[in-house]
Amino acid sequence: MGRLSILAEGLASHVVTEAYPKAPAEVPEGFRGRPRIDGGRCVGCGACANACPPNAISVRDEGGFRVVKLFLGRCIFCGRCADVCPKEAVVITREFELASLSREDLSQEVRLALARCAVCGRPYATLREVRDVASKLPEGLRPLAYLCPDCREALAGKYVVIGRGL
Amino acid sequence: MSAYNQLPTNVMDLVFILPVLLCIASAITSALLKRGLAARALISALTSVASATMVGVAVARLAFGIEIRLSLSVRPAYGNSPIPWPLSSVSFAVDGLSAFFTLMLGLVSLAASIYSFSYLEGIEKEYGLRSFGPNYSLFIALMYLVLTTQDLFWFIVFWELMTLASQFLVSVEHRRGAAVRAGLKYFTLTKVLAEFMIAGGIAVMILGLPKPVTSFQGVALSLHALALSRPAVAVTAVSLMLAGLAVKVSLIPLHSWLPDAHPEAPSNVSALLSGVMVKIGIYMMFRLLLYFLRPSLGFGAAVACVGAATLVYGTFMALKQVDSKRLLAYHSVGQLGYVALGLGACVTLLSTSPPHPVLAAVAGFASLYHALNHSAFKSLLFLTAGSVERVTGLRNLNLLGGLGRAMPLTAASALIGSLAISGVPPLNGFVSKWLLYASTLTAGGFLTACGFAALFISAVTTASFIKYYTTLFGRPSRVRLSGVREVPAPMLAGQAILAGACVALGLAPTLAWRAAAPALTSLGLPTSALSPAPLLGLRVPGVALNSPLLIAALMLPTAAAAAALLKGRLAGGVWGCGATPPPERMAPPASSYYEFFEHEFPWVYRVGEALHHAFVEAPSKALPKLLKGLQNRFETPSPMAGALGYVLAALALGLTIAFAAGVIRP
Amino acid sequence: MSGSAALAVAGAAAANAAFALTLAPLLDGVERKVRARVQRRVGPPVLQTWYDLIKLYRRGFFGLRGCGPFHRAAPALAMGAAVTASAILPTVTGFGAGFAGDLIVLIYLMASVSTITALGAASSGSPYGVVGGWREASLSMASELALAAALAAIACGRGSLLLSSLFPAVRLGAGFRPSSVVAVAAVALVAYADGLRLPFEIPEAEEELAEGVAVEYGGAALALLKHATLVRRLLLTSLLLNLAFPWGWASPVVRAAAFTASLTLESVLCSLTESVCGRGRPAYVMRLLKRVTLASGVALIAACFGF
Amino acid sequence: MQRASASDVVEGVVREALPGGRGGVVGRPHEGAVLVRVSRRFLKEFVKRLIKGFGRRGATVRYSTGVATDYRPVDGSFRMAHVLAVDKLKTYLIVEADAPPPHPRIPSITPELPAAGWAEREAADMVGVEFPGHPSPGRLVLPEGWPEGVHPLRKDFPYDRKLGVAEALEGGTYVRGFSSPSPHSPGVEGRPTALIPLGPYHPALHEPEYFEIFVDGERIVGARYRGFFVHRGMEKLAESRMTIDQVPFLAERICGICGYTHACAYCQAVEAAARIEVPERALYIRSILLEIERLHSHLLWFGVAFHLLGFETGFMAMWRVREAVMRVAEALTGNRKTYGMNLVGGVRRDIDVRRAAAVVRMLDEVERGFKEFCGHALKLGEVVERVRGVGVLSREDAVKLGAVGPHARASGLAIDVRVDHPYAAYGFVDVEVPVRDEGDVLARILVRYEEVLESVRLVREFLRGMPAGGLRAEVRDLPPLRVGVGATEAPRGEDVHYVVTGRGNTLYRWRPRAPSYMNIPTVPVMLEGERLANAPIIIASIDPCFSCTDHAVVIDVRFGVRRPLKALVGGGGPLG
Repeated sequence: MGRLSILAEGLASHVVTEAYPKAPAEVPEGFRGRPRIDGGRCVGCGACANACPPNAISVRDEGGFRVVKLFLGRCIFCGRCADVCPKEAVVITREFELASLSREDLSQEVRLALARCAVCGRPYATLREVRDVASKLPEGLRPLAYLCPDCREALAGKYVVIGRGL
Repeated sequence: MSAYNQLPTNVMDLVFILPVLLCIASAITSALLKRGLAARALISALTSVASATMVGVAVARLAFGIEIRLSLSVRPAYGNSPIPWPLSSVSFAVDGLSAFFTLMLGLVSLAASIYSFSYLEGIEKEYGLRSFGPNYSLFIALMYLVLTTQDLFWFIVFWELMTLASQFLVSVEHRRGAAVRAGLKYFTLTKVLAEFMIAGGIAVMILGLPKPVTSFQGVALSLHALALSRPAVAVTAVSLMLAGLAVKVSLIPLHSWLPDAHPEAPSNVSALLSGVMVKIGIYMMFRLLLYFLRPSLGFGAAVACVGAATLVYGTFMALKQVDSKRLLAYHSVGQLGYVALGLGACVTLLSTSPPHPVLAAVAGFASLYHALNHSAFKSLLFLTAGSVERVTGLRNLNLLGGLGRAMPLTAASALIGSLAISGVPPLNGFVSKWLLYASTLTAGGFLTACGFAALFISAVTTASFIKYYTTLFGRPSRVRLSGVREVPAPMLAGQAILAGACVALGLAPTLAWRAAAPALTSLGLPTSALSPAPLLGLRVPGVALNSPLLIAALMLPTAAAAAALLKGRLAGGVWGCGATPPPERMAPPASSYYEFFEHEFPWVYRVGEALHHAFVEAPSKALPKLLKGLQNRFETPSPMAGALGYVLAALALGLTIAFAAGVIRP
Repeated sequence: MSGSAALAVAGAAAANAAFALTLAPLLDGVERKVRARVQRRVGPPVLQTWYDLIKLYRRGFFGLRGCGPFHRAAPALAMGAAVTASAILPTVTGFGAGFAGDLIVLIYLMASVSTITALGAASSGSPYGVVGGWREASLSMASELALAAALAAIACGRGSLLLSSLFPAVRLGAGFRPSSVVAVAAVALVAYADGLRLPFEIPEAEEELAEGVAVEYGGAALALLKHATLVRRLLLTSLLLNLAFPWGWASPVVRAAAFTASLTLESVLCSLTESVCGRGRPAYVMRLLKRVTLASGVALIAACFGF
Repeated sequence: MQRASASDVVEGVVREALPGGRGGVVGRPHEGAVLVRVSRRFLKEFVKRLIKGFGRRGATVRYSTGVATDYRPVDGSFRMAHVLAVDKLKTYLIVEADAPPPHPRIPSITPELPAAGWAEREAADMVGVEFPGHPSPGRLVLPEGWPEGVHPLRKDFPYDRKLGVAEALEGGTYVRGFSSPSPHSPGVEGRPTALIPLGPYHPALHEPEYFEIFVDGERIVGARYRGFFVHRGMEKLAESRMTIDQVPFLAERICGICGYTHACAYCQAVEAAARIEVPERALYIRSILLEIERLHSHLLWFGVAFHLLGFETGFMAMWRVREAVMRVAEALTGNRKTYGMNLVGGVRRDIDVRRAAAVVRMLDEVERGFKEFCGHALKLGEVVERVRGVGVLSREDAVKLGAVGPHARASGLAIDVRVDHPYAAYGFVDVEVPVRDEGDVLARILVRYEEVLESVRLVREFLRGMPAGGLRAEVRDLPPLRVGVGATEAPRGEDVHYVVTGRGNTLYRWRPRAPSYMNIPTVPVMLEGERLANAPIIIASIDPCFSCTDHAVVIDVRFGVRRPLKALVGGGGPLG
């Protein structure tokens, strides 16, 4: 008889209700929770902003600074930002209890000083990114890194002899 | 009038005559005035006073034991009387039974007459009061006479005249084919079957004793003698009379006229028809089965079973109706089933061996009490239905609705009526049903089965009136109704009287008991059957107990206390699931209501349909074949119509009386 | 009767009413716990139903504008009827206001709870309310059929309708009638069905009719309806207990305890049954009721012939 | 290569169906698809001949989806693409017809293929192509009161344009329901009907949908459906400001339950359009996740079904079993729903040995729990009673209305994308497709019952057969204006995504068509003549996914698309 066995099984087996929120809830490793930007590693390249499907990450320059802003209100926790970040500055944590009364708690900002062009003095990229690029360039070409793209082109057009340096 | 007449001597006799005189006055004046406010006022006033007087007469008997006897006869000093006996003398007496039914009549006709004042406007405008006024007044007067005469012959005469008057009242709106057809059907059916009663009556009057007798006492003796000498004849005669009465009481299978006639009549008339006239049959059945005849198991069982069958059938048919007055009419059939069941049970319980006089008395009282209650709440319901029709011009419950706000007082009285007929304690319908159960359920045998049927059917009644009330006054109407407002004061007054009666009879059953006790004693039933319980309650010693007032005392304060919690705001309109369909489309039509139950219990209705076809459809189909030409005449709106009706009826009636008078020779 | 006696009885009646009013929601809480356990959940606290009711009672009236005054009054009237019935029927104390009425009165009072509810619901123009209303009425018609037969059988056997002489209906020894056993069994089933338990819970079918009869009620009105329904359910059970077993054997205290215990036990059993039932399709429900009616009908016939 | 030859047959039929062998261009956009462009004058005739032609070869033509596209910026015309599925020949046949502005008119093919009704009405709403000869024209998607002549999916309609309520209401009043009068009159004489609104907000519907039910008592004499209340404007969004690698995350949010299948269908469409070869391991992983999704979706549905039957214990039991699936999904994808796994060209995460083991454990648990409980539950009198012979959909109606998925299979239609148009790794295994002929709710329950067990088996098989290899193919710039059709067998049936690639790895046109889009039109047919009490379970029996169906709807009249966020959150409730 179906009913009796349902009854019996129900009463025989243990209760499955969880204690959460009284007790913390388990999430597996690899769980995609709140993304955090490591201000120490971020170079403000904006790759994450480009990849972010819901435009949760925005990048804008203001007053000599580049501001990378992550707003969790829009975040869909897909983790694309972490995928595309060249510096592994974005980490996907396992936090999921994000409910909050203040909007501020839902956003993170990273401010990075901008480098100014050695020639025209225009801010064109973050200092950290410039240094990073410079460190990768061969000795001879390094100064180029400190120029804004336009000046670089102009200069390059005049002087650069490939492989020789200035 | 000849000088030899023995004139009424004391004042009570005058009081007794007064209603008749008033009614005649109203008849004449209305016939003369034809139309106009004065005419209406006169009819209403005179009939009201007449009714009030009837109540007085009844109360005088029931409360103070003043029994009016009055006999008029033409007795010349020398030679033969110009008028042959039995036409030459008539005697009246208000004994217990008569008084009880007279009370009923007075109550209802009082309400109906007051109600008429405003209600008649419509009829007056369209048809004038020439036909309505006289018939209405005489109808009341004749019912009064039928109830109070102590002479079977005259009973028959008045009975026939009453039928005649009522028939014209049914088809008073002679421009409506339905009304005329209904009246015609009613007249033919009752007339044809009345002949049975007359035949039976005559047999009883002439065959029992060497000399024919017409007075009730004489008839009792004669019938007794007949039962001893020629039992077969006696049984046949009584059966014939029962059949003739059953058609008025509209017990199945003889009910087919009622669901047509009552809706078509003007509502104040419907109230009288349903409230009083049908019960006059019950009155005569009481006399016949308990007074003329020694209680016999056969007749008792027959009446009880027919009653049970009637209440089941009538109520189930009512459950399906979508015409407000037709629904009420079918409920009249059902409720009269209750009354008949009570009577039958009473007779049965007296004739079993050993007899149970106590239970019998309870059953008899239940029957009388329910008859009284029914005339209160059913007349009330008919009046409210009339008010609705008056305001909206509609009787179709599929379309009507939402009148609760515009007509709060009518709604309230309709609610009281509905709850009363559904037997919701502590209203009157409940108490009489309770008595019926008390006497039947505990009796054993087939009576218990009948009682079970009654108990079940009262749930069906409730369902039916949930539909009736909510479709009229609850859910929004399905058509646009314009100019809906509360009806004028006289109509409200009429309704209020009956609503008050419903409450009073419910809360104080001892009143009803007082009223019915003389009737029961006059029928030789023990009044020790019931003893008063605390607070006007009733107790059947060792069997049942009920004190409505106490229940009310428990119920209403609690409800009031609970209602105190219900202070607060009203949300908007009906929740349309977030969509916004028009409310009148969302309101379910009456036809939808018990489609569910119908779908689950189809057999109930298949049986019902079969019965309905056999006893309602078939006759009303056969009828036109019988009276084709006549009917065409009737349906053509012409002054001829009325006249023809009168001629026909007078003819039939004259024949009857002549025949009767001819047969009954000294 | 003398004043003191009257006072005593009045006290008893009051006690019974209070008992029914307080215990009914508690029992519902217990049932929710039981069902939750069968579903392997913790479930709400036992007092949850009471918490809900109190919250709602505080809210005052939420209801429709413009569908007659009766719609608004109905919950209160229903509650009135329920309380009155609970005063008449002996529950926690042996004697209720039995002097106010007999079995028929009791049945009618209980029936009028659902009648009034249906009237009020159908007065609101809400299609769900009306459908719920006519389902309520149809269901009570169907169960009335069974109940009427069973009670008729019992009453016929006892030759009385007085609670005092009907309780208990089943008497061993001389007064024993087999029909009464069947009848009481039928009453048990009707009590289950008329208590609107699954699979019979069709008037308020939440997933179909959005609470049906209660759809247009909110706040205190809703609370009153729910509370009255719970009281009615408790009364049906108590009626069954009174019919089935003798209770006069013990001291008032023991009796009260025993009665409460068996009420609780009964509702635990009911909720266990409910927890493994779905809501029947109306046809199915009606068929079950027809079977019950058949049983009680047999009992009735037997009783008519004196068995 | 059996598949290629099948498409050859299709091409053959198409060529001989072309009027006078001319008037059309035939091509192969990608494997398993044939494209033909005919002049709109010939369209009706052509479709007629197609049906005949395939009929001669014993194949039926099933209308899959219809896409109207505003090609004015490209070649100055509008284009309607009817995607017909020839399941027997494992091919999608895309029939295109052009219509010039300013008043694009294309003859309706609904008389030939009734299932095309909604697609054409939607095209009329969103792109403004008219379909003369449509039997039941009228708004499908846009709300009543939306101004005439404003067609949101036209390229000249900016995606972030806010259409204020005031402006929207110019065209009339905004009613949540029908503006047209109801077909069933109040019925003064005879047996009149009452209107019972089921939805938009009803406990039985866990999403805003509106069924107008006309009852006589409790007998349903007729029903009407009005949906598309869940306005999210996804197509516009994707075509306007997203790249192909972002869209999967939008696509999977079309539905809160079967999101992953949408992501897959989308990726398949793009991969097909761009001829991207996806590594085999990725295909296996996709298949595994698809089946896991089917598991949790069906279990959820069983729960809901029991809930609607008033059988709460069953509801709880099913969802308890489902919980195990959700846990595994979380372990596999990092998210309780199977979200965030797909990119064009492959998948983002591997299923390593440990996770595989977890999956196997889950499978055992689910199989046992599910079998055991349903074994008992489907014995319960009142439960079975309520679904047997209820809400019958005849095979004919199923074909006519183009029903798909378990719904169709319960009416005797043996169609299943996994078999008819193999995708992901389904080509490498053989799939058992349960079919029943009763066509009632019980049949739908039993079909899904079988499918749950089949999914368990399939996942086991995939785990066994999963080859080593890469997870994602390299994706370079896609060629523009390539057409691709991607289809998956979602838990509710065929899910079709139609894609036209744009410049710079964007989309020129993207139209997802959820399975419920084809199944919902069958509901009114099933409701007619039923008892009111059965309405909820009948509606639920197709497992309707309303948010899937409505996803495409344009800017919400009530709110307007203020935040892209609005477009991304949301998704299905328990019923979808």
